[in-house]
Amino acid sequence: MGTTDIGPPDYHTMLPGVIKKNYGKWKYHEIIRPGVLKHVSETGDVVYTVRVGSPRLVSVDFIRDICDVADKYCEGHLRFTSRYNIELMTGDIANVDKVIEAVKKLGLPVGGTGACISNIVHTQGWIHCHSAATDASGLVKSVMDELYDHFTNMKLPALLRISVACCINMCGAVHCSDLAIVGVHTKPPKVDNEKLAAVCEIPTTIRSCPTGAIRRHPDENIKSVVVREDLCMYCANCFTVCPAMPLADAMGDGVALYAGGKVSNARKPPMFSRMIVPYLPNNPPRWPEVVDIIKGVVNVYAEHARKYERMGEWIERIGWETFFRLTGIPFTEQHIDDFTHAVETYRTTTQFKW
Amino acid sequence: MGTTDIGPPDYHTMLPGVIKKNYGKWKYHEIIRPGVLKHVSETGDVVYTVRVGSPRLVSVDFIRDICDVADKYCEGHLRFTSRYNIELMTGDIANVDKVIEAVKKLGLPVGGTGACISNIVHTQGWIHCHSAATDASGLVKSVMDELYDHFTNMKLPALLRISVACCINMCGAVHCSDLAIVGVHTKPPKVDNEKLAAVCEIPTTIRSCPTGAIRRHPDENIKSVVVREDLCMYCANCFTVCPAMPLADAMGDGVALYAGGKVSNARKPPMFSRMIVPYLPNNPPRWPEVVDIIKGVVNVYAEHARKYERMGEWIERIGWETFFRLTGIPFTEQHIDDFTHAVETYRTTTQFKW
Amino acid sequence: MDENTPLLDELEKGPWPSYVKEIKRAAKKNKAAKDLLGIQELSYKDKVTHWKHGGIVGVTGYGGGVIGRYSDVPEQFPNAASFHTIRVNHPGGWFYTTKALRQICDVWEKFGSGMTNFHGSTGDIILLGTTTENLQPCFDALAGIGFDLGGSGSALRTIAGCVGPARCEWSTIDTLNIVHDLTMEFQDEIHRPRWPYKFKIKASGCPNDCVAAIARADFTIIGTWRDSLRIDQNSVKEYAEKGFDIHKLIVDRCPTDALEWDEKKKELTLKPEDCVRCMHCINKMPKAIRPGVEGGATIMIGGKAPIIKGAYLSWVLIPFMKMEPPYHEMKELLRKIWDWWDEHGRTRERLAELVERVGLKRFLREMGIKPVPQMVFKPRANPYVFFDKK
Amino acid sequence: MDENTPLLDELEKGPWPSYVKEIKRAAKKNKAAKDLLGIQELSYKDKVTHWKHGGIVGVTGYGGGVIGRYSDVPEQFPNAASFHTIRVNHPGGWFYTTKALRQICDVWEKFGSGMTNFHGSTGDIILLGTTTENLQPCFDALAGIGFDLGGSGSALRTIAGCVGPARCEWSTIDTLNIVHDLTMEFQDEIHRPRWPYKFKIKASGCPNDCVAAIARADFTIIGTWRDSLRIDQNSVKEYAEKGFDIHKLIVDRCPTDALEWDEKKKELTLKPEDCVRCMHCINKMPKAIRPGVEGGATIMIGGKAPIIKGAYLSWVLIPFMKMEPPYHEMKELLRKIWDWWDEHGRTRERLAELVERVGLKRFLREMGIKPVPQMVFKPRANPYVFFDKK
Ligand code: SRM
Ligand code: SRM
Ligand code: SRM
Ligand code: SRM
Ligand code: SF4
Ligand code: SF4
Ligand code: SF4
Ligand code: SF4
Ligand code: SF4
Ligand code: SF4
Ligand code: SF4
Ligand code: SF4
Repeated sequence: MGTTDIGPPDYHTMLPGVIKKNYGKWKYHEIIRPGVLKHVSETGDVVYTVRVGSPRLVSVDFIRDICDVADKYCEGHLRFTSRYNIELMTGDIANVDKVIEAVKKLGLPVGGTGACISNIVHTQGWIHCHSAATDASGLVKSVMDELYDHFTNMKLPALLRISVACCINMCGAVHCSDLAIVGVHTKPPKVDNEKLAAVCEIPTTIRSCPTGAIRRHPDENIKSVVVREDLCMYCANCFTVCPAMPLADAMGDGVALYAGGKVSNARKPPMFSRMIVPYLPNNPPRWPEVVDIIKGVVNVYAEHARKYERMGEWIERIGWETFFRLTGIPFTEQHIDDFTHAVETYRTTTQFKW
Repeated sequence: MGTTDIGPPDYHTMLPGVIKKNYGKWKYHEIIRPGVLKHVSETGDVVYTVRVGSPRLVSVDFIRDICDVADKYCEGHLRFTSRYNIELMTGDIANVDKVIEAVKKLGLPVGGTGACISNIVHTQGWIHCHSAATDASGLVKSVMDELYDHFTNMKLPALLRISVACCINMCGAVHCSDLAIVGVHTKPPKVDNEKLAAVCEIPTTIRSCPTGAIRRHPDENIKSVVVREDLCMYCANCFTVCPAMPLADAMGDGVALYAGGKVSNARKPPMFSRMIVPYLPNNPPRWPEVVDIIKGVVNVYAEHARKYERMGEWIERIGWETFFRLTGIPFTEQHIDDFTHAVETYRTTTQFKW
Repeated sequence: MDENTPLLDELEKGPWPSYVKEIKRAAKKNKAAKDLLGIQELSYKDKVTHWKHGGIVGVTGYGGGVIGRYSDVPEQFPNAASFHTIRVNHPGGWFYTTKALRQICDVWEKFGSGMTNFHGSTGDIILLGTTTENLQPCFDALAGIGFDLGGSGSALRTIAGCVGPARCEWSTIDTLNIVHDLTMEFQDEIHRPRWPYKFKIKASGCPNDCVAAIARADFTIIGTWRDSLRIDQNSVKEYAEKGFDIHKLIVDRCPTDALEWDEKKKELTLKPEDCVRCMHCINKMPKAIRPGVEGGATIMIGGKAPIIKGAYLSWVLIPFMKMEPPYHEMKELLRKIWDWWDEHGRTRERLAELVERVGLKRFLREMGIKPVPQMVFKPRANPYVFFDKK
Repeated sequence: MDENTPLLDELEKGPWPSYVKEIKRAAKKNKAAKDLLGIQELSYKDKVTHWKHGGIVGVTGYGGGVIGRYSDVPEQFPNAASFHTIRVNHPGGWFYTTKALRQICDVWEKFGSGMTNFHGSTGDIILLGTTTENLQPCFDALAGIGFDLGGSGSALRTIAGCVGPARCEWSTIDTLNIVHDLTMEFQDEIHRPRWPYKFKIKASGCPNDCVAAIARADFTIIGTWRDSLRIDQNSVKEYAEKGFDIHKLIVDRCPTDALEWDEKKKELTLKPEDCVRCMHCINKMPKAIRPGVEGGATIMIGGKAPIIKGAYLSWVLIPFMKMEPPYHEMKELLRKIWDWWDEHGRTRERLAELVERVGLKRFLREMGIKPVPQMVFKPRANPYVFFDKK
């Protein structure tokens, strides 16, 4: 047994010189062009940051490539952002173009700043997760290919954050994103009685279901459970505690789309994303239906929102009825909440638009 | 057995001539002075309405007095408003002053229009209800005596609706009033075992409790129930279905104050009133503590709100933290919701004032 | 019997008309009223109510309309030992002839305490305090002068509406007619309780909602319009010239920025698609702005007080319904709702609570109503959808 | 084994960098990566995941940090039959030397598939895919280069914070230091799961919340200030002169009308008591407006994803807390919260769900925290109060 609990390296050892020197002394910043930030310090020092898009799911050679660039122009330092982008920093403006050239040669986009669509926060999907109802990386690639220009320029009314989660566990801040793509199951778990008897605790399994859909198997000889399908809303909580109840289904699995969430406290308080499309079937490798709707919503938003207005702020101003009208997305009974706090979403005023 | 189901008289038979003639043809109105409305018809006709305050709980002789005035100046017609005021209508401006003089002689105030405090919607109280935790009519009288001038003039930022309910059944629109006074019990029901055995159904009684506080009496020989006092929030739902469980208690009963509700859809959607004072003991005949706080809140509102801003709109704009600061009312743990949708009231943003 | 009422006497002072004076007035002629005064004084002293649960009392053929009430101090105040109230259904809009009112007064002087509420907060005339024996003769006398009982118990309650077209320029529906028509149609539902709990209907002629329907009715009818509100530019100019700050007080207060003000031309223009018909601009410039002409109602459901699951405000069910007599569509909807609620509702479960329990989606399905975004402030945030099992 | 991946090949096209290319790159050197490609292609064909629940795998002395994973097609893809991931705790702020990164790459090339996530969405370096046997040697090698595991399971998870004072002018707290200090203090809580469920801490230097802490952390630290924001009127003038519409874009967008704009003097003034520190004016005029100098943090609790009771946004617990190392007050609060949650929480019940179940009031009492109106948007509307039984 080796050393334990040493914790991560001290961040001090990782900071570039200009950052260490001006730590806590920054005065203001500018975005001098898409993907390039300039931070000016009280000391007069300046640091330029080139922000570079990454697919996140990368080989070690990818990291080495980036390290080469950083060694050449950034004194051997770099950082990653909270949305998986790579940031290459230099105190010397002359290096900025060189960095950009070098990463472009690697096939990587420069952008993700200001009123843009930055990298998509996402999750494992079919690459690694047993829970996945869709693939995350493939959706990200398909969407970003189409919205690529919005990464490299800053022409939207405000920043627009997209997230993908491959199941409703929503690893990531999907529930508060301007646009969110969420993998959903739509078939109840298929109980494997033999496996269940072997690997699951029946009381725990029964208790795991928030809607009380799971019961002991009526046949006393079968040490398993049955699911009341009409009570199941496919949350997969049972599957998490009992592997003998998989929900994955080639025909049933797909994605739902949400819109209008935000996290920042700027202007309006943080908001949850809200359902705009209850279900689209998985259509790999490029999920064209998903991509189309996302693109459509981005375009309508870009055209109608006011400057600085986030997706959710815009929708709140125009009303959801107008959102559905402008985007042409059909409103269905699935959009109407029927979970715990549903009643708080019902419109208790005569104020609405036709 | 007499005739049944004849229903109320047809309203047509009750309408004054000028109303019948201009029914549905009104064009605009003015408040020509506090308590006097002028409605102008497309036909050119005009009707003046003198609005008169009433204690609501009145003797038949009071009604006859009013009828005398109506016979003299209003062709033998009158109406009541949804807030118990009396409206005396005439097509002839010359009658307006006479009506006013006549009702003043009866000791009744003219007002209740525009940006005023109109009559208080209220309930039975100790006058007639078995549920009452306070007296409604006494509270109304005590409050209106102090706010009298706000009934007869129109100097507030907007109309201000006060309601009184003698228990949390809240007969009236108390839960959506600018200011609300609500009778509350604060002691659990006292079970009368003998009576309970005689008049109540035990299962129904147990089921009536929303918090599950009621259980079968542990002693099998006693056909009654016991209350787990820590689970009781004094809703009196049990008492409603089982008279053997009264909550009334001279020391425990009192009133709570709520603020910021509204019903109209003007500008902001309707809002619930929200707790400002969790409990004040009953102090008849004049409830000075209640009156003081109500007066204080009205004054702070009058001073700070913008023109046309209802109490709730004003509070929403300045924030509840500012409301409590300006009024000096202490904020306590009782103000924090812990009922079903409580979590929706928690502040999920860093936006607040110090 | 104690005639000394030092506590209540305090409430004869002050400028607001005194209910104590009114009881004393009735007490002069009536023993029950006199005992009421005594009981009230006792409550002021004891700080508790002296009324007990009412038993089941009423008039022949009716299941409601009377609230039974007994005092817990019958020995002390024998004349108010039983003190039931009678709920009398008011005529729509609360208009009266003095003749009708005097007749009611005469009946009540004969059969009751002489004390009344004009009105109860549901809208009935409340005749406050009589004995069990007097109930039937009182009812018969009321019928004789053309009045009938209102609702109580687990029944349809007395329906109320605002003054509407009778004396208000904004009503886009005939509230008085709606109230009267529904009241006559549903006499049986009003008089014979048979549902899980009470059910209330209220109608306001416009979104100002002067009967507080949205907060107090299981079925809420609120006038609205489908076209654009009407602006009279000449009157607008008059307001402006009189110094009324249209920009600050009207345009800036419009909840959806639907108005534009041209300070030079003194012209007010509307983007009709942005107006949510909140009434604010109309309210504050009644001579210049009026509702549109394509009138109808928004139908909402679920308003109620806090017992048991907390208070509810009504929510939008039908954004727009034409309102023409005999109101077939609305009546059918009402019957459908009642049948469904009657079948699925638990005892003491109001409509809102039932719909919340089973979900609005299911309610809409069973009513055959198409979901529209106007029903909600916003779509669901959670992913917990019950899809149809295929 | 099938090397034909027609579906995935589609994802090599298009301008956005392709993860498929990355897997192929690793696949050239590594059999496990090659089989990962095959499994992924199979999922694209079958439209279902081919991963099964992971068993309990890990490294000596630790209860977490590894996510066990097995393929359901081990015969077809034997080299990825077991394919566990290792969560490696990142250094605060996600700054690296290339040296450190290269060392990680070397370790991972030796002991794993060579595929990684930079980073996982909690903030770890995710080393994606290795065998059970390789876990311990890989961990030892990581320790050798100064790295340690992050959290998984019912433990404290890897703590993350925004870039903060390292490269942002707005941070009112030292996010990197807070993250590092807490991480070092709570190594045991991170590595040895023993709670009802996971617990997350995130720190953002200002209310822009660039790590989305408010949505994703049970314990949320957000920088704020107690004094007034700072305005440099000269810079304001410069913005105005360059044609920036301060009135429309700043003053009108302030959520509380806290700013006033004097068009003539080109002066922007603040009513400090009205500012809710939303950051908008600062964000859009970074040269002219800055946060105040009396820095500290707002402490919030309860943020989380939808499982089980729906998603929660964090809510205000302590409006203002000074943030100075060694952060005693915060650490004590954390320990108090954990003890209480550990005692009362059900399995798989996050902090927010527990507090909702028992009531915020009770939580505050048991934490000894004084209720203040900043904790709520608004007081209760319902009358259902549990008063102390006297
Ligand atoms: C680098 C990063 C922090 C980090 O530690 O990694 C960062 C850095 C900056 N953020 Fe951020 N934000 C970063 C993630 C976020 C997030 C989190 C997220 O996206 O998941 C948010 C919350 C988003 C939300 O509300 O949903 C976020 C909300 C903001 C805002 C608020 C915008 C708004 O109007 O709501 C600002 C201010 C602005 O842009 O006006 C801001 C501003 C900034 C500034 C200008 C701060 C500064 O003075 O340096 C930095 C450059 C902004 C730019 O890219 O244009 N940053 N920023 C993150 C970059 C992510 C990326 O690669 O794209
Ligand atoms: C790897 C990662 C996704 C990613 O690709 O980035 C991930 C992967 C998993 N998450 Fe997560 N979560 C990851 C960040 C998150 C986040 C984001 C965050 O931490 O900021 C969330 C939302 C925030 C939160 O915790 O609420 C998140 C909310 C969940 C949940 C729902 C928890 C809830 O209370 O709602 C589950 C379900 C569970 O715990 O059973 C879950 C469960 C899982 C499991 C362990 C699957 C399971 O049911 O056992 C996934 C393992 C996948 C795999 O095979 O590798 N994961 N998970 C993220 C961790 C990487 C890292 O350490 O850096
Ligand atoms: C007579 C009455 C209707 C009836 O059928 O009895 C009535 C009559 C009028 N109301 Fe009302 N309202 C009446 C109760 C209400 C109520 C219900 C209540 O108070 O319980 C409300 C909802 C209050 C609330 O939101 O809590 C109400 C909200 C309004 C509003 C909206 C005000 C706002 O800004 O929220 C207006 C418009 C205005 O005043 O600007 C209005 C306007 C009017 C107008 C001007 C309508 C008209 O053109 O004739 C009437 C004279 C108003 C006045 O008194 O200044 N009326 N009005 C009621 C008089 C009650 C009384 O005696 O005081
Ligand atoms: C007389 C009246 C109060 C008044 O002084 O005006 C009244 C009096 C009583 N109400 Fe009420 N309610 C009266 C209007 C209301 C209203 C207002 C309305 O109808 O617009 C409400 C709020 C709206 C609503 O229905 O939600 C109201 C909500 C309640 C409740 C709570 C119902 C709920 O679902 O939350 C109860 C409790 C119950 O039903 O057990 C209740 C129960 C009662 C009972 C029958 C007491 C009981 O528990 O059995 C009261 C009889 C008092 C008595 O001895 O005379 N009363 N009650 C009102 C009826 C007069 C009339 O017919 O015109
Ligand atoms: S979102 Fe669901 S499927 Fe995707 S990584 Fe998280 S737990 Fe797995
Ligand atoms: S998926 Fe969710 S709702 Fe369905 S049975 Fe499993 S736990 Fe219950
Ligand atoms: S509010 Fe309560 S006490 Fe008052 S009349 Fe209604 S039920 Fe009776
Ligand atoms: S008063 Fe309410 S909470 Fe208390 S025992 Fe009765 S029903 Fe239950
Ligand atoms: S609700 Fe509208 S129509 Fe009815 S009286 Fe009030 S303002 Fe007039
Ligand atoms: S009615 Fe209301 S929403 Fe419509 S224009 Fe007037 S103020 Fe605006
Ligand atoms: S949260 Fe605030 S301090 Fe941190 S990086 Fe974002 S803007 Fe800067
Ligand atoms: S920080 Fe936000 S609230 Fe404060 S003045 Fe600026 S815009 Fe207004």
